[in-house]
Amino acid sequence: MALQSAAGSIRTGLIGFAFLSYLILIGIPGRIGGSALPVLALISALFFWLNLRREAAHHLARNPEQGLEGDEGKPGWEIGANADSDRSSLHALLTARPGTALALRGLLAGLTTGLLIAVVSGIFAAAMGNGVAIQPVLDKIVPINVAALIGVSPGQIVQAEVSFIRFLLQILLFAGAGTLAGLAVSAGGSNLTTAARSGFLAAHVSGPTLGSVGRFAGIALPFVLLAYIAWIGLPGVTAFGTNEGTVRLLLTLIATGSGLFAVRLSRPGREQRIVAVLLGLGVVSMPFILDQFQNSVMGLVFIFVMMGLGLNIVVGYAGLLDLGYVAFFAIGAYTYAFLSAPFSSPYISGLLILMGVSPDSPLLGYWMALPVAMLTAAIGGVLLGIPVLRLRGDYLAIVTLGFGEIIRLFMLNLGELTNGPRGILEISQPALFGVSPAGVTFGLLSSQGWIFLLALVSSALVAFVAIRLNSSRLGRAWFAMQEDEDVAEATGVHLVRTKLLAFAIGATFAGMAGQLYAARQINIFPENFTLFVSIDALALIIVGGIGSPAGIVLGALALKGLPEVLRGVDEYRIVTFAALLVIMMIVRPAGILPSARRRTQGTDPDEAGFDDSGELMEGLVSEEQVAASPGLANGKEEVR
Amino acid sequence: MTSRPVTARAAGTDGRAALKHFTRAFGAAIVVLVVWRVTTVGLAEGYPASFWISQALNGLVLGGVYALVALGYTLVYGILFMINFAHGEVMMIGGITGYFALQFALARGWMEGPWAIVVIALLTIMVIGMAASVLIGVALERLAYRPLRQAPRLVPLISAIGASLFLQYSVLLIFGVSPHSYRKPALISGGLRLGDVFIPYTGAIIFITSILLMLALYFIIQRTKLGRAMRAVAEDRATASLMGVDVNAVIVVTFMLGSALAGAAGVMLGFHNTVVKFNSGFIPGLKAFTAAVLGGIGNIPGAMFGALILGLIEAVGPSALGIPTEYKDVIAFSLLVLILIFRPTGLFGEVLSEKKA
Amino acid sequence: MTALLSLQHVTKVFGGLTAVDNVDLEIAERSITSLIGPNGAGKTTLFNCLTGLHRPEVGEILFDGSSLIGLRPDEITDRGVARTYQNIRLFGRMTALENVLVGQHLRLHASHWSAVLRTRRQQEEEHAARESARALLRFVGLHGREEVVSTNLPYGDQRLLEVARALGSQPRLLLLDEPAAGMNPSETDRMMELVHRLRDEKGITIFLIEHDMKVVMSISESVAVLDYGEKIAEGTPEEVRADARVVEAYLGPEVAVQETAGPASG
Amino acid sequence: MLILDSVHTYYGHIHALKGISLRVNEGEVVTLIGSNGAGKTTTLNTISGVLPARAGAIYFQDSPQGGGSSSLPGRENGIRLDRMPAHEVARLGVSQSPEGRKIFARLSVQENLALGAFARTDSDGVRDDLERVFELFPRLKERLSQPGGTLSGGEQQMLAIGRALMSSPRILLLDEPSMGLAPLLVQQIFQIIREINAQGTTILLVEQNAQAALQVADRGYVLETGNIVLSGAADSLLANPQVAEAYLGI
Repeated sequence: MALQSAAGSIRTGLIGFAFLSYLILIGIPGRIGGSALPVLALISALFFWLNLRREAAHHLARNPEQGLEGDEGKPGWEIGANADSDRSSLHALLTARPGTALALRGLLAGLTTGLLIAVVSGIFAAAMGNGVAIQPVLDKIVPINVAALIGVSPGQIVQAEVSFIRFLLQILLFAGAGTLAGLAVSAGGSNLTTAARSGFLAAHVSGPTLGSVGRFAGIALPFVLLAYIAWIGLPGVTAFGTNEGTVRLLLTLIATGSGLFAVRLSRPGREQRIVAVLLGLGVVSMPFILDQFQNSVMGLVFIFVMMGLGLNIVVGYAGLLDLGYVAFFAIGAYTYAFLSAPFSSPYISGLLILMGVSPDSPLLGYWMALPVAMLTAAIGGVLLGIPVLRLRGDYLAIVTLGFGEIIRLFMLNLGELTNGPRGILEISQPALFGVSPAGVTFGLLSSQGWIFLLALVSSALVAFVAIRLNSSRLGRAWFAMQEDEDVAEATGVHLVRTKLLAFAIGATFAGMAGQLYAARQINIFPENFTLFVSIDALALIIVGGIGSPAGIVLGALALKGLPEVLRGVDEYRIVTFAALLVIMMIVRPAGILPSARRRTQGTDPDEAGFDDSGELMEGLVSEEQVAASPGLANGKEEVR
Repeated sequence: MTSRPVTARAAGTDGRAALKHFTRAFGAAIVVLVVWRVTTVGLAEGYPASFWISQALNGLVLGGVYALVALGYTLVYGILFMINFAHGEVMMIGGITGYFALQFALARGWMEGPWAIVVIALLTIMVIGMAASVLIGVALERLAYRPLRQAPRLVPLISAIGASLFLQYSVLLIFGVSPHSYRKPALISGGLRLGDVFIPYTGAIIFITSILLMLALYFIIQRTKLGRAMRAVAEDRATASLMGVDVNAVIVVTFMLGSALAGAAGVMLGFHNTVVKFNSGFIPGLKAFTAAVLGGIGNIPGAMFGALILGLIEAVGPSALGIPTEYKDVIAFSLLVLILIFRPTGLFGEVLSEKKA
Repeated sequence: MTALLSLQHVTKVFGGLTAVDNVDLEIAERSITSLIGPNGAGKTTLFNCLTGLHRPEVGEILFDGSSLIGLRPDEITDRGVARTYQNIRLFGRMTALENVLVGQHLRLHASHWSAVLRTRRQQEEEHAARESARALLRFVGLHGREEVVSTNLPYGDQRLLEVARALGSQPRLLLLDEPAAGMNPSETDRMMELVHRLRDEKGITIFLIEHDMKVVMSISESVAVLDYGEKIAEGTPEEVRADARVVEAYLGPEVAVQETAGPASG
Repeated sequence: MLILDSVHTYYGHIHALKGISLRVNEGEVVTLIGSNGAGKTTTLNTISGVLPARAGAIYFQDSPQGGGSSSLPGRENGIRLDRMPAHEVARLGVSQSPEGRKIFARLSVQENLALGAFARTDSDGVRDDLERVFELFPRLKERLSQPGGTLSGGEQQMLAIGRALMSSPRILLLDEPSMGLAPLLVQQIFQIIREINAQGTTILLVEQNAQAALQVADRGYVLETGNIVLSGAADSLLANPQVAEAYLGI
């Protein structure tokens, strides 16, 4: 046992080293400068913490009886590989004191990491000191990073002397980080959701409303922490303190997101209603308070909420994987653009004249254009829907993806119709009662605040329709179709009609979102409508929790809002986002706020594509999930 | 129980005569349109035969490369029923690594040496590219996919998309935005002239290498014990493990094989396109995936033929239809949409994809 | 009694293999008919032809005088034919009540707009649907299990729920595919009693596939035997049991001798 | 030869096996009977490593002579199967013919059989075993190159058993071999189980068809909702009125 755990710690250290090497490669220490080493040590402490905690939880899940009686209850009867027979005093000590064991493991892992980092940076520094050139591209970034790691500025590289003390310092820093992590894990107990516990405490101490706030704080705290780390850690010195607006935007995002958590976690009934109303008031007041930039980000977030809600109908409710959803977004945007921008193509003006609109005195207002855009998108949805009715699963995904690309390529290449890559400029802004807010302040509202408000109202409307439909017989038919298409049909569901309705309604919502997007952007270009828009929309509903409207809002805040906060460090934005996406899927595959129905999804044998043997694996899955999901899952169960 | 997951219905479409007629009419109209376009515009241009032949050869070369990448998609899909969206990036990593290996070789003057040395160096470069791709492919499987084996299908897809972006932008951060250009050694920069048709050496080499690699893969899958284990795991993981097959090992080997082919494709594409950069895996990856679906995903010969067909049509299509070459992607995707409408499981689709798709 | 369902020369071929071969069959209104035969004899394929999942190459299927050939599965359900499945195929993540509500899909007519606006009519219809779904669950003996997610139901209850879901569409003919498969004797008895009540209280005609000879012999008024897609015998249970061809192809000497042998295969 | 010592298994949060203890001796046919969902298949899957045991131990003794420290009786010199991945368990000679047959439908009969011998390196032994399987199931020899999926239900069951035999198992775990088969075939399958046992293979048999199972078995265990409620010699179980009422349908 002791041997195994030593091997595990060394492995943790090796992974930690690989992880830090990656950070060095992409150039983070160079950005941070001399303070790189402590910061990296802190990051690695966080990493050790996660890893040790997961292993501790995993260990507990596997041997529930351990910790109580150790292995002592049974004589050592195994032979061969599983020999547990070396019951040294060390082993006895470790099983008796899991905290000490964890701290020791952290120490070992930290030592491994530190030693490797020291050796590698030593080699680099020595090489540089001797003037050995390292291969082309790499020599620009890596030496600076490594130099920063041992506290040398780029200018001093040539004189970089390799000091033993510095090596020792490196090793000690990481060893300390590891020990710290081990202690932190053991201090938190088996569940390690100290934050959630304080929320639980608050719930008991104060009244119900305050209680739910306390609970939400407990749940949201890890997120706040994560956002903080992302914000402080990644941009480094360059972004730090540069823009107050960004900080406020971050706070806005976090407040909205944690508000949603509070609603979900408060007790159903009066308490929940109060929290929901408070949240609603807070959000509706935002457009009036935030500045132009913050409003524009929040507007984008809620445009994507609409997208997410629409795509959720197709993917989440009806189970049809659509990767070309951007097509309808684009159709909505371009339809509005045609109707409201000075650009005129002979085809479009001809069409407008046919419709009885004079082509040179433009133009349909936002509200007149809205039904047109929605209808066009819906028609697009049906036109895509008909040919792909027979396709399933991944085939459907790739065909819709192709469809989305075809639409984009047409926009790019049909210059006469769409002005090609030059895009359509000067799209008019939505007006209310004949007053257009473009450029000027519209009462208390900035122009972007106005867009945000519109997005807010439209998404509320869309969410309302989506929720109502989902709880009707149509929603049941969609879900039945997703579960088993053949049986649904044999039970009386008209597949063609039901599928086409899903496509059409989803497309209509995307059309609405597209129109508002065009109004927000004022100028639109084909490159606004790449595959990545579809991927963003899909990712946000999955990250948020597929099938759950609240989850979709949360997903949009996280995936469309947070990256804007990180804009100062553009290159790191996407990498961080991408890594978070992967980690998110592993840690919480059902999304942040899954709908009640899908909470079982992670263990659904069919979904896993595993036939009935999936059932057999069920035990494995949930065990791993228990082990892998940090604070959130455990904490939530605890406070309920 | 096996029939419980969505079984595609071979015969279930019977009741949908109207829809069928509609799609048939739609397809017929497209075919007529294409034929009309080809005869009145494409052929009317009066290009010489040699033009068409060199276009077709070009298409075959491209198709060969697509095929290598498509095989990776299809192998992984066959076993895990997931789209390894990051496979294009695995290929790109092979290309980037190959570039550095090439730089190294160029700096040492090996590329101007006697032909035996050049050949060995080129082979080594390809092997290094393949090794890098294998490394990344295995890491992907271990970190981004294995923890998600039992999750609903969409989850690994999102994870794969995340991994794809992660790899792209990591390469961007490490190696910069600017493209790295492959310099061909003199030995292979020429070409063969047959009448009016010019065949570049690189093209010929790429095509032949692709075919050889594909044959090797086919042999492994069909004739070896390992291949048998792979096919068994593809059908039923739990039962395969009851036979003593180490399922995880087989899945890792599958990723290794697919990634090795992608790495080779990455290096060859580097020589073909002369440049590589952080996002140069994305579009070829998408095309290769299209090819895999075209041939019926999960089906190995299907992926090969799908890719060759796609390459051919992409090369010949724009001229034949008399439209600008910017539309070649439109042609590729339209072809895909059309074929799937009429054969929902791809050209060579079989039970496997029907069962699971 | 008139024939509710009548099959004439029904033939279904799968790539050279004749799964159902020129089958003629009449099923009388309010009768209980069993279909037996060895595995792979084409029993389930015949059911699939009846419910529109497969379209027979040759032959005619008349239900209440009109043809079912070429109709979509949901149209056939609309005419009044419902079924259950050999390997239970419930909507796994839906509750028992929701499963039955999906079964009622065809009998609900409120428009989707009215669902968004929650008009009074739509609300009333939903309410009535829920009430009748509850009644159906009570009828099959799943009272109190309404809100249980169907995969979490015990195996026997899942089979009962499949019946309840089928009843949701108010069928006149109910096709049961091995309703007692995998059940222990007491559960089997419960299922047999339910089948009788379906016929007696609801007047539904029952057509079932079953391997458990005890069930078949005690429940059915007539029995048809399929072998290699062909109908080799038809008649009362006693006649069929005595039929030499049936004994040879299916039952084996042992079963034929012991009147009600132990439970056959699960 | 095989000992389960208070084994607990979970499906997610469902406690499927609640401390199963049982023993299979060399050369025996032991049967597990019980209604659906009692945990029969779960028991087999836990033994073969497809499912992890959360608690308890499974011991497997490889050689009948009890090599190694043979002074200790019973399980002490066995190998622990729990915590071992399925493929390693299979390589020890514990071979399972799974419920629902699980033939590799697109692989030929020959390839299916070859997979049964996947972990073996003794090609002579494999050839002998192939002959033995063909003797037991002459039908399989006729269909050697046919894809497994095109076989009839009975033939698939034969293939499943044959495939399990190809690993030259020390102990054969049979899961519902009679499931979904016509009465005539059921009789044949049980005949063959007897034959295999007579040739020297220990068998642990899980059956829905309790009567037939008890007729071939030496001993039996009755499972109910994850617990063993009754065990004993097969004859005494057959005669037991409780068993008769609950499982034999008399």
